[in-house]
Amino acid sequence: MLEVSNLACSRGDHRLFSGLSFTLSPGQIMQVQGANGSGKTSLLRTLCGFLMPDEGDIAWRGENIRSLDEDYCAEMMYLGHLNAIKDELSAVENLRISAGLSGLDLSDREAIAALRRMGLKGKERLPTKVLSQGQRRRVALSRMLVNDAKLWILDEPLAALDVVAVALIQELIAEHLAQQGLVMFTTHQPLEVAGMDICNLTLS
Amino acid sequence: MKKSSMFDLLVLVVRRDLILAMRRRADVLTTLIFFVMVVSLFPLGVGPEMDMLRKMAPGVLWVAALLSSMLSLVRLFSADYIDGTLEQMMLSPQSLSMLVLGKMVAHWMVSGLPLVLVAPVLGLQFDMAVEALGVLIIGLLLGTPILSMVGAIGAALTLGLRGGGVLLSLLVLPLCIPVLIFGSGAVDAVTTGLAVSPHLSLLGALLVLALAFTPWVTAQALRISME
Amino acid sequence: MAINWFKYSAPTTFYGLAGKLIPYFAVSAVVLFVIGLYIGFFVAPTDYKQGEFYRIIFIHVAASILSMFLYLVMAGYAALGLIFNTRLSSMMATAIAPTGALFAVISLWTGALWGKPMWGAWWVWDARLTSELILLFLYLGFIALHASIDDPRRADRASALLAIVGSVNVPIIYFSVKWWNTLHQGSTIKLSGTSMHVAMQQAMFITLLACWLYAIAVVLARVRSIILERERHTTWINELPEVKQ
Amino acid sequence: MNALDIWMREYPITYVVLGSYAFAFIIFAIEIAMVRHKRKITLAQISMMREAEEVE
Repeated sequence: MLEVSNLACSRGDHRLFSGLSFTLSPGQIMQVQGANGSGKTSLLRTLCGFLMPDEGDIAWRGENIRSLDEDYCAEMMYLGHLNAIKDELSAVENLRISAGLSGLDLSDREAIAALRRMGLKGKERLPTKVLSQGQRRRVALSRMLVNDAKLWILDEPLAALDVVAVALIQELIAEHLAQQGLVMFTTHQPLEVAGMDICNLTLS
Repeated sequence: MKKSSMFDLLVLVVRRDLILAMRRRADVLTTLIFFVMVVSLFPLGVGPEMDMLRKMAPGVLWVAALLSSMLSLVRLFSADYIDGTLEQMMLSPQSLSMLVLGKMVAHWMVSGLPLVLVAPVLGLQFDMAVEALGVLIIGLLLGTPILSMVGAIGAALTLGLRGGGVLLSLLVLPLCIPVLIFGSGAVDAVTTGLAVSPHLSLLGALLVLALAFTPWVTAQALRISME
Repeated sequence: MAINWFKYSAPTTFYGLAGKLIPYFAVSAVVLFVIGLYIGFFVAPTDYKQGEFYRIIFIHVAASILSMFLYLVMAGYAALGLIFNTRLSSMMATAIAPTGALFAVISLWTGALWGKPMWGAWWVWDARLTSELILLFLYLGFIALHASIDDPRRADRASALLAIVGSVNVPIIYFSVKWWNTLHQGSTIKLSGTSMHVAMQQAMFITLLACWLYAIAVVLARVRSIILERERHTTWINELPEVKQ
Repeated sequence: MNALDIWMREYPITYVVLGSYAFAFIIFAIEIAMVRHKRKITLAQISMMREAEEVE
């Protein structure tokens, strides 16, 4: 479904990787590994279409993502290092807006339900600036509950999360895979999905 | 959950930016205070002769509006850029131009519209005639959205650069000169008894042009800056 | 490495070609300047209205025309670079900008010097002078934007977009300034009468040509440095005689 | 009429040549010097880089 062939990327003068090819099919999960500065985030950002690859081709359902553009965006969810939440807004408002940006009209009730499942019960209406780092990350990650994207691209989803939240994220990823979803992620913490083999892609 | 249309998205972005502006009222007020202050400084600089002030008023008000809108433009995309919201906006399945248009509209409502509302009061400081004030308001209503839209291109191009604010003004101010000329020209015309409509219709034409092209150009600029 | 070679071939060949062409352009620019100024100062007669002062126009008109054309050429190259992702065009756009800005400066300075004896003021808010000033601002904006972005690719693309927006705006600005000018009954620089002496026309044309050749020579020399800078990691640079020594 | 005006009208050719043409050619000279300097710096940088690579 997601086919990457002969991909090469560079940052300034520095070539991060070249000749990278892989395929990801429905129900598969892939972890991108590599040392700091090996281009993990750049690879994920290239897959999102932010960065233009120097060479190579990224195809989704057999078509280049550049030509698909908005159709590809509709089927993809990206969670980056940055939480993309506003300090001044409450958790509910943040979630409803980010769902709105990805083209979904979310009701208050649905948003609250998602936030409760993420363990933010009682904090739904607080401005996010009073929440802790881990709680904000949970607000950002609750987007995983309220989207219908096929491909999830997760950059360090487990950063700043406690054990309970990590278990929940693993559960969510397993659910997504069971529904024939695709996941690409990077992590520095161990992430296990019950009953699934994780493909590894190592950048050097 | 239901799918939302392009127009819903526009409304969403405008509403979001307005809510954010309401919760950060200080930012909005500083721009407005800057505008009032710059305008009030001119009589102190050139002397209190009413004849001269009346003649200068449209130009002073327009230049001050130009400068204060530059001031607020720096923040147009930078907050969203820093916290990652801009990334999510670019991944929106709707067209980025529409989102950008939403941000432009919100920016105008937050920083352009207050200027338009305060301008007549400041005009009184300069002893402007009533009909001149009317034309000034219409001109500002037509012109300040253009400033927001053209400025957005500059804001997108200078995203995340050091010295972004000064650079932004350097890029955008020359492009805004026609707006300044037609806007203050309209007020001059009414005070000297000439026809106002050519100035205003030219401003309107510029507004239509800006509406048609700047959202798309700004979207391209954002794509370039996000790489 | 076949693909790489193809990709780098344009700057490679261009680098050598430019190096060969520069002396020709430079020498012919000098020769034409000498001829043009000789005709301008010794053959062309004194103007009956403006006296000797009109002789400023030979350089003034040439500099004004060049500053405007160079902006268009720069925007054109920038657009090519943006649309087709050709690196050489972006480099050309970057190389043209300083030359264009300097011609705008010359045009403004000589315009002021002409204005003083004609109107008794160094600066008149004449439509053309004002537009020239704004054009200088546009050049400075382009240069400043390019200089403040570290990543060369983003710098090229961002300043290209700015140049295109600027070139769309130039006619609007020119029209609005002209409109503003006629409204305020300003004075406009005009040559005395429509019938310029043949020698004057010749002098003007030859200096214009000389300025063009000078501009091409300088831009080519600058683009060579830019190519060296940008391609310093490639192998062909390391094989150049000036690098090897 | 100040001194400059009087001088200007007395020696118009000098005014034209010194004021415009000398200025223009000085600008040209500065630009040529800038371009040459840039080339020198660029070549120096490249040779520095080569040396650094050779040391490695």
